[in-house]
Amino acid sequence: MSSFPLLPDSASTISDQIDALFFFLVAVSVFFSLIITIALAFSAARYRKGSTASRKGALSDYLPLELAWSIIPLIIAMFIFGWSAKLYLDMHVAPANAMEVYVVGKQWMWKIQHPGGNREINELHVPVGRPVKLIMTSQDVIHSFYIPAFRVKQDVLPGKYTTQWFEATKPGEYHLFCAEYCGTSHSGMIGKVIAMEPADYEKWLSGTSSAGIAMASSGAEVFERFGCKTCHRQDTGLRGPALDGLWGKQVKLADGKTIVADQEYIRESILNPGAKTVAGYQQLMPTYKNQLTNEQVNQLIEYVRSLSATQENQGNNQ
Amino acid sequence: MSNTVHHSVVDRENDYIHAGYGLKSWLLTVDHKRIAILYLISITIFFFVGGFFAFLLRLELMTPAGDIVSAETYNKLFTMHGVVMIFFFLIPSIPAVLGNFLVPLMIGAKDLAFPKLNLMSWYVYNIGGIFALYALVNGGVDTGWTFYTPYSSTYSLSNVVPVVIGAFILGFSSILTALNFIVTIHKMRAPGLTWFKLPLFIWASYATSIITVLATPVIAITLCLLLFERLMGVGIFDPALGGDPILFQHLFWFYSHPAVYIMIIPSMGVISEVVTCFARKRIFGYKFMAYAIMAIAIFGFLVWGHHMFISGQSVYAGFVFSALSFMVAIPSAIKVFNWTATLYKGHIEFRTPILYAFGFIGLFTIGGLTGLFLASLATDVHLTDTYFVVAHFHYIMVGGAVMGYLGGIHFWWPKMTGRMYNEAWAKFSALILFVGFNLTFFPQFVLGYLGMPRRYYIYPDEFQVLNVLSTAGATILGLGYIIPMVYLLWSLRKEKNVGTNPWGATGLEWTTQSPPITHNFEKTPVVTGEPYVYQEEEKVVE
Amino acid sequence: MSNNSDSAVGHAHHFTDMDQQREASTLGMWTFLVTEIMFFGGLFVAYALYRSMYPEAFAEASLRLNLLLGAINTGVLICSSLTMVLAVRDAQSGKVKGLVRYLIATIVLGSAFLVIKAFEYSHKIHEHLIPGSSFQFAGPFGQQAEMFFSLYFMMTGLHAIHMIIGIGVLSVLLYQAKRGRFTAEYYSPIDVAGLYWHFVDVVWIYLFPLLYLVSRH
Amino acid sequence: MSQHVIPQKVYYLVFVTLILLTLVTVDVAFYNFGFLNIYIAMGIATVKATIVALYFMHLRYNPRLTWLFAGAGILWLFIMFVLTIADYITR
Ligand code: HEA
Ligand code: HEA
Ligand code: HEC
Ligand code: CUA
Ligand SMILES: [Cu+2]
Repeated sequence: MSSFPLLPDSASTISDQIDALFFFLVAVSVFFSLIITIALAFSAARYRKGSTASRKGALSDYLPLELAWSIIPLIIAMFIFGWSAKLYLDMHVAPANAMEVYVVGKQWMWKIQHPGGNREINELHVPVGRPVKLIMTSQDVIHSFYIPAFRVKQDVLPGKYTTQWFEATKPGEYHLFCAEYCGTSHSGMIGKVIAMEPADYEKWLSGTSSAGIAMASSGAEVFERFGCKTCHRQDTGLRGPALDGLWGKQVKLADGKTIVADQEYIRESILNPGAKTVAGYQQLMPTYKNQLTNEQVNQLIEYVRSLSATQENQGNNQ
Repeated sequence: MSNTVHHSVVDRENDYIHAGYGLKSWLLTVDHKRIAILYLISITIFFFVGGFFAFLLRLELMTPAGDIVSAETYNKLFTMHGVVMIFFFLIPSIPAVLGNFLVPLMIGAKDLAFPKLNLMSWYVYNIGGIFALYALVNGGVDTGWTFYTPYSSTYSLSNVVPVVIGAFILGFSSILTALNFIVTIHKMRAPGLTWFKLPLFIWASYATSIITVLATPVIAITLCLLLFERLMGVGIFDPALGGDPILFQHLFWFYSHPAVYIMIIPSMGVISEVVTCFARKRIFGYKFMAYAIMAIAIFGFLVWGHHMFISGQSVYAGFVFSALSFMVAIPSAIKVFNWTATLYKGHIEFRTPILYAFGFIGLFTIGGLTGLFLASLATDVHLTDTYFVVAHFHYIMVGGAVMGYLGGIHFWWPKMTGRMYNEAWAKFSALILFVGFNLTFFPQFVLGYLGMPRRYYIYPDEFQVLNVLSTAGATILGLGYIIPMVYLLWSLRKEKNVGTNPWGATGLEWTTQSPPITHNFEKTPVVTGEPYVYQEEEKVVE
Repeated sequence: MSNNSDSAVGHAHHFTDMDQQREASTLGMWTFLVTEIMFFGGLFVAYALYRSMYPEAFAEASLRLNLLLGAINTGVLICSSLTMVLAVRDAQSGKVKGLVRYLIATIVLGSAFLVIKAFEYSHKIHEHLIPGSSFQFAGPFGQQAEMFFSLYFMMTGLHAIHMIIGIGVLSVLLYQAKRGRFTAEYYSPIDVAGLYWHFVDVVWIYLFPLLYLVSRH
Repeated sequence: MSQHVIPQKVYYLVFVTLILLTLVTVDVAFYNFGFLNIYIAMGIATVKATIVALYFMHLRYNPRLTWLFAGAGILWLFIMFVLTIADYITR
């Protein structure tokens, strides 16, 4: 019972904006609650049975009044809606320069991997002043990655990626909670977010034991080990499409649709190759669903992406 | 029918309670009033079961560490608390007890359209209850009342199946009652009783029934799919098997959001009756009130996605659901303002029921306004799945719906039993409830804003002070619920001491004796006037 | 219009006359059918979603259904709807004999539907197309095809349960009809059972193309 | 409510239409109209369902209230459908 705060930390670029809306809502609520309370108290006192106050002009119907108290709240409500929708959209679209961090939730821990390869469990180190985008998936049930001080929260789903982003503004240690009920130790699925000055963050990156192998290189290893190269590399004969330059491109599918090659698509291609077939190819690729862990899939994705980073203008992939 | 006893020599009274003796005459009754009493008993039992779980929850949350129960037990406690309170208590509460008792009386009918179906619904309710209780003694269930997949379908090791079957069966009981009300209100109104002469409680019951009929089947099929997946191991909702967990959430909330209006609209009906009676004044804006009820019922179906703003639902769907959620607040606003306006320039008499009505209006307003924080997309991201949500819905469901239910029980108790309870005690307990309630749940708003997630068994130290306050409040609140049990039951020992119309209220139910005879009315009433014609001064009909 | 409230059967005590009673039961049944629409509706939503997610798999899996049997069953069901409506018609005009005959025909046709359905199910068991651990589906879409069959069994199974209930209800009515319970004044139970029966037919009218005809081209 | 006894002929006509439409829907399924396939199939099914409701279920001879109830069922199904699917296609 050391401290007794009434306001949460506010430590991200969005948190103050959310608080502004929150306090606006508090003001609206206090305003309406007070009106109602005062009106009730007034009537209760003045018009109690037997009091001599005049009841002349008591109404049981008055259209202008009805309309007034339908329309005024509606206007206020729509104003709040507009404001909150704008903020919500901002919270959804991560800036292009965001640093990406992979998160895998499982009963009952958070596994985190930075692109540089650093892994952590139940801790997330981030630099302040730089947008960070979390690319999240779950190994089992639905979890939710919640950092109250940043006012961000997003469900983490099995079989699919969800993302969220934030930019920390104040160095410090903040709570990390799992906010979606996920079983016995749901309340133990907690951790810390440590926001650091960029320099400290760099130091931390190089200082941790797990540092070293970038995700992309681990991915290359996985690519090798699971035999992906037998179909996806020039020198072994291309039974599948070449993956160089794939990242971010429009892929033409057999059913005529096109789709952008992003995390979600590549993940699906690996785990559920039957779902979408690339135009001009046979559905040959086996599923790796029960062979690869989520972390390995994430590494493969970073690897595939790295293939495009080096060969920026390799043309499109058929 | 067999109520020919009333002119026998024995000192028997001619009301529905004395229409037959012995357990069998109750268990096989098709009289809507007796079925209401049967429901009252079942529901009260479940309320105390659910309240007992709540009490244990609060006890555990007094300290940040887990000390009284284990984590598994805690999870089972809040799940069973939510399931029992929502499905077995609040949803049937007013419709099945007060609605059953009052709908035929208020419209001047002899019974509901399908009396046997009505009895059946009580049995179905209890069969559902038995499944739930079986799950309980067999070790409980730990999925949360929302049964989110894939946790409930694949991962949970607890008694999901019996509880889901119980909830499924229970759904039919709600549907049967609702169907009965709809047909009764359409087809069996007394001559002259046109739609806009109906008491607002009837409008509320009608709207509630419409929601029930349209929404409940969806939860039924959703639970079927869940069972199918869990028992057969096939993928409907589990992504590991090709399913989509968000579909479950859509189907679940398609029912469960309208269901929150199933819980609150009947209370709104009760409050409308109570407010106008004790203000001795016609309800303000009768037609607006009736339309508002229907609007809530209909638009309530369009907002379910506001429970899924962070679930991975599309941003655009979020926009639509958020905007519609704000719109559905408007008819609620109309109701709050109109009750307030009804009291203005009335002759307010401070009897017990109106104290509950005051409590309802205030607490529902706070609960509803905090609903706006959640309907607003950006703030919901922070507040969802925290204690802010817990506080929001307890304000509406306990502060609103349960207060309304208790207000209704106090209002119609003399009609149902022919006895008046001790009003000094009744007023005292209303006060206790109000104080205890706010102490329990107001701190939870702050906790939620600070970021304490719900369904947490252990929590960081800095949240303790507020949790202790909440637990203290819950103790007072629990006490506040026990007092009415005592004085209401006590009142039954007294002589019949009320006349036909102890409150001087309008409405057909107050024109027949208390307690009413089996056929409700000696002679089918004919209605000519408007509802709620309260004279300037009260006219007590004895 | 009948308003002979003292007819052989008479209206129940809480209604004012036969008309009120009949209108109440018809409205009650329609209300019930609304709940049925929403009940099956949940399944249809799931079906629509997964079909749009996995179009190829659904096309492939649908080919494993026996179109001929499905089509025959559709015909059988439509015939049973015809005999049902004729039963109601004879009830309206107080022709007890015709009523009995048509009720029997409806029950027989309904049972024929179930027998054919049972054949189809047993074929699926042989072909390991029952979802669950024994499910086998050659080809690239195993898991998604399993989804199709899950929905297939849920939808047709639920429909079959409705048929069984319907046959049960009709059998009781048949028994009562034989004992002369129904007259030109009092036949709402037949009328109402007819509504239910036709509704079950309507559900099948949608199930048939959705399940059997996904992609025959 | 009118307890109108409808001529048998009407029922037989409806029956024949239903059978014919069943044959049509099967036949049509063997041609490929691309994305229209499902709309055609559902369109025919809806025509069939409508005539069953109108004639076999006597909806045509029922009061407006019954229409309202039947309509509400379909409208609500539509709401559930559209708002749910809308989420998926706008992801
Ligand atoms: C009886 C029950 C009940 C009722 C009536 C309501 C009513 C409302 N609810 Fe609530 N709600 C629940 C029970 C209820 N709720 C439950 C149980 C949950 C949690 C479920 C779970 O996850 O376990 C929940 C969760 C919940 C959420 C999801 C939170 C989350 O999990 O992230 C949202 C989001 O929009 C919400 C919004 C609303 C709104 C806008 C109303 C509106 O109808 C309120 C309208 C009323 C008013 C607005 C007050 C009166 C108006 C005025 C005094 C005028 C001023 C008005 C304006 C300026 C507009 N509720
Ligand atoms: C109608 C609905 C309803 C009602 C009436 C209540 C009533 C109460 N609820 Fe309820 N609550 C829910 C519906 C309801 N709740 C739902 C749906 C959830 C979500 C579940 C989930 O997350 O899945 C929830 C969750 C919930 C939580 C959050 C748990 C968590 O997320 O970890 C808490 C915590 O304080 C709580 C507390 C209370 C309290 C103190 C009461 C009090 O009002 C109860 C007071 C009553 C009594 C105390 C009973 C009377 C006294 C006795 C029987 C004597 C007891 C005996 C002894 C004291 C020895 N509830
Ligand atoms: C047996 C051959 C084979 C193996 C082994 C194989 N693939 Fe493939 N892969 C294919 C074929 C063929 C396609 C194109 C058809 C399709 O989309 O399914 C493909 C498509 C892909 C695509 C989509 C490419 C695009 O252009 O859109 C990705 C990404 C991919 N594979 C990654 C992998 C990875 C990672 C592995 C190893 C873990 C792997 N593949 C192993 C044959 C193979
Ligand atoms: Cu993970 Cu809760
Ligand atoms: Cu809601």
